[in-house]
Amino acid sequence: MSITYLEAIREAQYEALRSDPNVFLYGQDISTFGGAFKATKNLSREFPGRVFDSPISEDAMIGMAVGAAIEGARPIIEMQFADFSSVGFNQIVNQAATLYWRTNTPCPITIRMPSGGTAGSGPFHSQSMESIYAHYPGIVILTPATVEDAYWMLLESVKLNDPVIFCEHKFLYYHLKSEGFGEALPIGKARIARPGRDATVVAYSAMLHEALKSAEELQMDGYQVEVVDLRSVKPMDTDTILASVSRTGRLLAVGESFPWGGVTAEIIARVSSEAFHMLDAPPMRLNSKDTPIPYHPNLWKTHRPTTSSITAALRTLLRY
Amino acid sequence: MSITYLEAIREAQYEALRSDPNVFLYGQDISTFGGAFKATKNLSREFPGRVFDSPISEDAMIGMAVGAAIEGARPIIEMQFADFSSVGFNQIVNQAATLYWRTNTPCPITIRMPSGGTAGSGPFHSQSMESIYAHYPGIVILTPATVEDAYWMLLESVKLNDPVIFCEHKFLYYHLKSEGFGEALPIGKARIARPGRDATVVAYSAMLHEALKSAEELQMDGYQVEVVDLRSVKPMDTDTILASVSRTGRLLAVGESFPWGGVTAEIIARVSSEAFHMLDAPPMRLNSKDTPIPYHPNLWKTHRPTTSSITAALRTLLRY
Amino acid sequence: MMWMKCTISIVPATSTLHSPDVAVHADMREDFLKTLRCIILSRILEEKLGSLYRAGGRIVGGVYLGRGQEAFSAAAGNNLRYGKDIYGPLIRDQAGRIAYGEPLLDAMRTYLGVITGPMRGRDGNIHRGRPREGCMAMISHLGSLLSVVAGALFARRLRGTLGDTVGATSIGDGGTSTGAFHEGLNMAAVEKLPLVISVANNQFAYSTPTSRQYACEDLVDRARGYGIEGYSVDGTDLLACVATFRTAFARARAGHGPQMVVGKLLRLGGHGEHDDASYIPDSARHKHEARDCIEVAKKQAIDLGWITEAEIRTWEEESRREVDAAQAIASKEPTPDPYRETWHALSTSELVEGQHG
Amino acid sequence: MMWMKCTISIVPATSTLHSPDVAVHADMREDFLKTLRCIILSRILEEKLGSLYRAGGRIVGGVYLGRGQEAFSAAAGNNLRYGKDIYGPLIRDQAGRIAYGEPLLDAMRTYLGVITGPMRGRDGNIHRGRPREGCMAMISHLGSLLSVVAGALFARRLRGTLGDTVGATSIGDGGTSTGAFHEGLNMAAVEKLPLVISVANNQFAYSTPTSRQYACEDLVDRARGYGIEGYSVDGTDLLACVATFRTAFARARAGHGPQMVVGKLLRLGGHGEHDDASYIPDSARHKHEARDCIEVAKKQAIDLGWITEAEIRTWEEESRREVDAAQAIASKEPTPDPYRETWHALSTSELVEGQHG
Ligand SMILES: Cc1ncc(C[n+]2csc(CCOP(=O)(O)OP(=O)(O)O)c2C)c(N)n1
Ligand SMILES: Cc1ncc(C[n+]2csc(CCOP(=O)(O)OP(=O)(O)O)c2C)c(N)n1
Ligand SMILES: [Mg+2]
Ligand SMILES: [Mg+2]
Repeated sequence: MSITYLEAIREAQYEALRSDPNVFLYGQDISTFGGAFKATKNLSREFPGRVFDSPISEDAMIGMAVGAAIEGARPIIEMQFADFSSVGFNQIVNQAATLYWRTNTPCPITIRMPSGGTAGSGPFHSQSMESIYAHYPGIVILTPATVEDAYWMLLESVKLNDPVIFCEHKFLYYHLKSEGFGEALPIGKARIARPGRDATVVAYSAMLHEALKSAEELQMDGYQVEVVDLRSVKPMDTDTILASVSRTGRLLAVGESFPWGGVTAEIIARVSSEAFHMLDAPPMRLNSKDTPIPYHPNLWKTHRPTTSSITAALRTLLRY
Repeated sequence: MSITYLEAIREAQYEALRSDPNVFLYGQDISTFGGAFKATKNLSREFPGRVFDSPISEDAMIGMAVGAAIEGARPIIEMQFADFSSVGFNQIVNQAATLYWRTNTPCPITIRMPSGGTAGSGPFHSQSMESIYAHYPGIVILTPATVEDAYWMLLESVKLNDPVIFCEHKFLYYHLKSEGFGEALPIGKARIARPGRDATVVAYSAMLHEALKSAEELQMDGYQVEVVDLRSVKPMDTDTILASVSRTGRLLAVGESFPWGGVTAEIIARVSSEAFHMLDAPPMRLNSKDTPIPYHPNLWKTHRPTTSSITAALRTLLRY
Repeated sequence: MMWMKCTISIVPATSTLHSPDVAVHADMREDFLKTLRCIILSRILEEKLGSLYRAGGRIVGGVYLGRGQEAFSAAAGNNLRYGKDIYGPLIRDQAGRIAYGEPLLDAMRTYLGVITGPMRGRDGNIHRGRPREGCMAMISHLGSLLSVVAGALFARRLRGTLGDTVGATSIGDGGTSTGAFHEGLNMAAVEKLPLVISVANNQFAYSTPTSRQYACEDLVDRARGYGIEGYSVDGTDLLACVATFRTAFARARAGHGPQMVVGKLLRLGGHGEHDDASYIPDSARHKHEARDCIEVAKKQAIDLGWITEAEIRTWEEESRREVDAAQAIASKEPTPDPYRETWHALSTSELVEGQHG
Repeated sequence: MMWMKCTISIVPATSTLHSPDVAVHADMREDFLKTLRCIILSRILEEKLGSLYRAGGRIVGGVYLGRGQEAFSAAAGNNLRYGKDIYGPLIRDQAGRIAYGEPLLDAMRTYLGVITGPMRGRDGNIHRGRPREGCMAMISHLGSLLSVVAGALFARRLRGTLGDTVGATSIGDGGTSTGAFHEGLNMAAVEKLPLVISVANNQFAYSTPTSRQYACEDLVDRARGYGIEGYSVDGTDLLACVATFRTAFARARAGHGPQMVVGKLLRLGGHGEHDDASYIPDSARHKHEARDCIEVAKKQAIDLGWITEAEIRTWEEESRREVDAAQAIASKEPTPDPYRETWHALSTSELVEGQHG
């Protein structure tokens, strides 16, 4: 029985609702309709009175989740698209993320954000916001790249006593399949997705798969590229990255969000500062281009990093 | 006649209103009251009908500025504190910042953001948001550190046909004085605030002054620390930074915003990638701590970088 | 000359009390027929877009149609002068756009993503606009366009170019729950701007029924709380819509501040063409609001003796030819070439950064 | 037994029509006197805070007082049970906090920034709270607390722990213009939560007069648009406030959904203690709303024969002693030590990152 990334997200919510009566779901169109992507399909039927259609009020959705969490509930909030969290931004970064530090009150909320680009989705249904949220203290940012992580990390998120931004990639929803959920890996730890000795690519979410394809391509040329799946953007598992770079001496960081600042800059800053002498070549990074995300697939394919742009960057890095 | 940083901001707005009838000011309490910090003092009297008190509606304030800009006006919007721009975030990053790219329509709006920490201001009246806005395509982020830049860069912002986030530092408002406005430097270019040959500190806004004091301190120990004033966070003047690092071989990036991602990570990523072999020591960075900004001065002083923490970091860097 | 009564309940706002019924005058004939022509064209264009979507291949991204909302949308757009007034159309305003004067090619080119269209493949479908000509290009975030339209009017008043121009924008029942909508509307009211806001209450926001969206009886009950004038109209009744918007626009132009027109109707289709709307219960499909406004309007026009069935058929044929012609042109035009794209998000090209890293 | 008429206009909401006048019953005596005691204590505490601020040295950051708003605030807080009901006080709710049962020491310790206070020097002044005991700790962003209070009530209903508990929160005239307030209130209405919202219309938002904040006649006109019950009350009249909130809380507890109580009053001071409020025109200072609610309340109580001047003086002396005692305790307590601070923004300490770079 093969399970998609999207089904894993549904199953994790099923399991969270089943195992803890304090869990509830709140989001636009998630009840009988099952959500814009069907990530909550049937859950309102299976758990009557625990899955709610929300008004189009992202600010209030997050605020209400914080209030509910204070009272001991563990809400899962679905943003219809990550892009719309921009109108719930204040409640995320200033209300949810500061609650524990200010008042010693844990804030166990999970905000599911369907993230990332797909062809034809345009500037406002394609965004990757992990770099924005990770800048703020007080939030955990998860970016699962596999069916297994989608399942286990979502379940873990709900159990965590802190706000979690769960960035699930829309491009992986239907494409990515697995035979089961495997084993849970700990949150906050990166994973060597493919071992190698010539260069390290650090990637996450959909970009992991582009990086893996790239590593595969380069293997034909005799290169062994190591691919690290970050899994969690904040905290970022610096130790695993440094260990990999210490073996390969070369680093390429790949992310889908905008190029200024963000995940890839943070990776490079950490490696350069903490493992400078392990680097045999200048570290490199690849991000989307510095414009809004284009609607037309012709443009979109060039806007984000792809297997071929990763391969090209790696060739430069390996030749250095 | 000595002029403060705050007065420079008032004067620039005066001059902008005087020289272009399309300029208007919109913000909370900025009309007869002259603004929470008095940055618009008397302007409503001097320019009747062009300085407006706004409802407490940051989202609508930015939206209305975009509409006005489309019609050829050049609004200056005052956020009462940078921190409150979090509720205007969507209009900034998705409406204003995408307008030109999407529709070929310039969006000349200037958003003034009283930024940064002062003692006793707490988590929601102390934030530095330049790292957040700079992540997005389509916006210019200015961070003046001097009275001269406060004046000229604000005037330039209003003339620019793109959205500008003007991060003015509250800590500098009254403290910083100058004898005049001097000469305008071009926007997008950094400045060598103090020449040196042993290490480069890249800083901006209030942190520039901490870095300068630090350089002064270290001079007594015989070190020549070069201090670069970034001036503009986006675009970031990589050339000037690289040229400095090529002379000194050592880099410390200092910023007041939160430590994950942001300006200092971007500086280090650029230098490591583009001038790897010029570095004689691992690049370093200093930011605030990874918690909300504390209310009590005891905590606040430790939370943000200061002359003493910069000096300590520089000693490590110089000894390397 | 025939007279007909249509039911328009114009709700009293802060200061002004409107008469609750408006009679249909002969001088509505011209507006009515012009609008009818637009909604026929709109429906035919949208049917084409829907079938192109289902056929696959040419349209990229989603298709969001205004079926059932044409009368309400066009009756508003009909009061706007292209190039003079300001329009901020939303998701289901194809008919309003046509009435306003947006060229059919703009729609077709944008759906096909060709570079000749106003969005040049950078953005798509309903997000199109030509802001400098007065047609705003919505972002997806619901509610956030209102303040932009308000700002354009504000700037005109400031610069002395307002004259008798007016602005108009739309929102759905779902969009009224956004903070952006509230802030924008309140600000427009405070500034007393000449703005007409159409609230298309089509009973659903995607799949969400109004019972999960608001708790008031009628969204027009909000007008008073903003201190603006409000109208409630049967959105399936073109005559009523034309009469109501005529009043609302006249009052906006005359300086009475924002006017909120709430139209009750039903979305006659899915949220987008990917959606079969199976969640809409049969009970809703049999209510008065489920009437097809185009059929209602045709009958009204024929009953009033303003047009014949044959004339309508001629319009339909003409519309089909117009749509086919637009499609024929647009489908031959080039899609964007990423290697010719400048990738400049700033108009000040000196400030555009190169690639770093 | 004396009867007195006070003017409470209770505005009709969607479904319920309240009688426009309420008579003062003897059974109000207890609530009235309890509230009067609270507002006297609140005023004395705030005077102390103001003088500490002006003296300089001990209080860090700003001081924001509720002078003139005590009656309105306390009449709400008096209906809340500490540790049972949920309270989301705002800027000018010192009196409400006292009536609710927040210890005086919490206020004093927070203003002095000592680590024994609920905020431990991490946040200050009016931002204090003990969320797990039901007292929310506001962030500065106006309007954003409403949905948090709503969420707490929502969770209780979901978990079956709601019982007869209720929630209450406040907003100013200025705060009503925020999108957050609109979204939160609308959501609370949709969820029909037992929530009382006090709108303290004190005529100014910092320096901004209401004419630049909203265009409706009375903010209570908004209630109908949310489908909730609304009340308009003279905020300087403690009797009226006690009577109105009593009804509102009773109806909230009885399942009638959110209740909005708009109080008309004037801020009798600056926005904060740094502000001389010179922008408030003399005309405003001479209006009915400029009455000092404490003086009004004292007179009401004496006129009703519920208390004597001597008893009031005793209360004042007791209050002064309470305040001095709190100050004496708090001012000896330690301020935060940065080297003992863990700097952990997450409760899950394994996920806290070290310093990098
Ligand atoms: C702020 C925001 N949240 C969510 C969405 C996703 N979304 C797009 S359309 C829609 C439903 C809109 O309903 P309504 O306003 O009633 O308009 P209708 O589609 O019925 O015309 C939603 C939830 C959005 N566009 N913006
Ligand atoms: C979203 C937001 N914008 C701006 C501010 C700054 N601010 C703090 S208090 C205040 C005025 C509040 O006025 P009102 O709501 O009427 O309350 P009052 O002070 O009169 O009690 C402003 C503008 C804020 N706190 N939040
Ligand atoms: Mg709808
Ligand atoms: Mg006020």
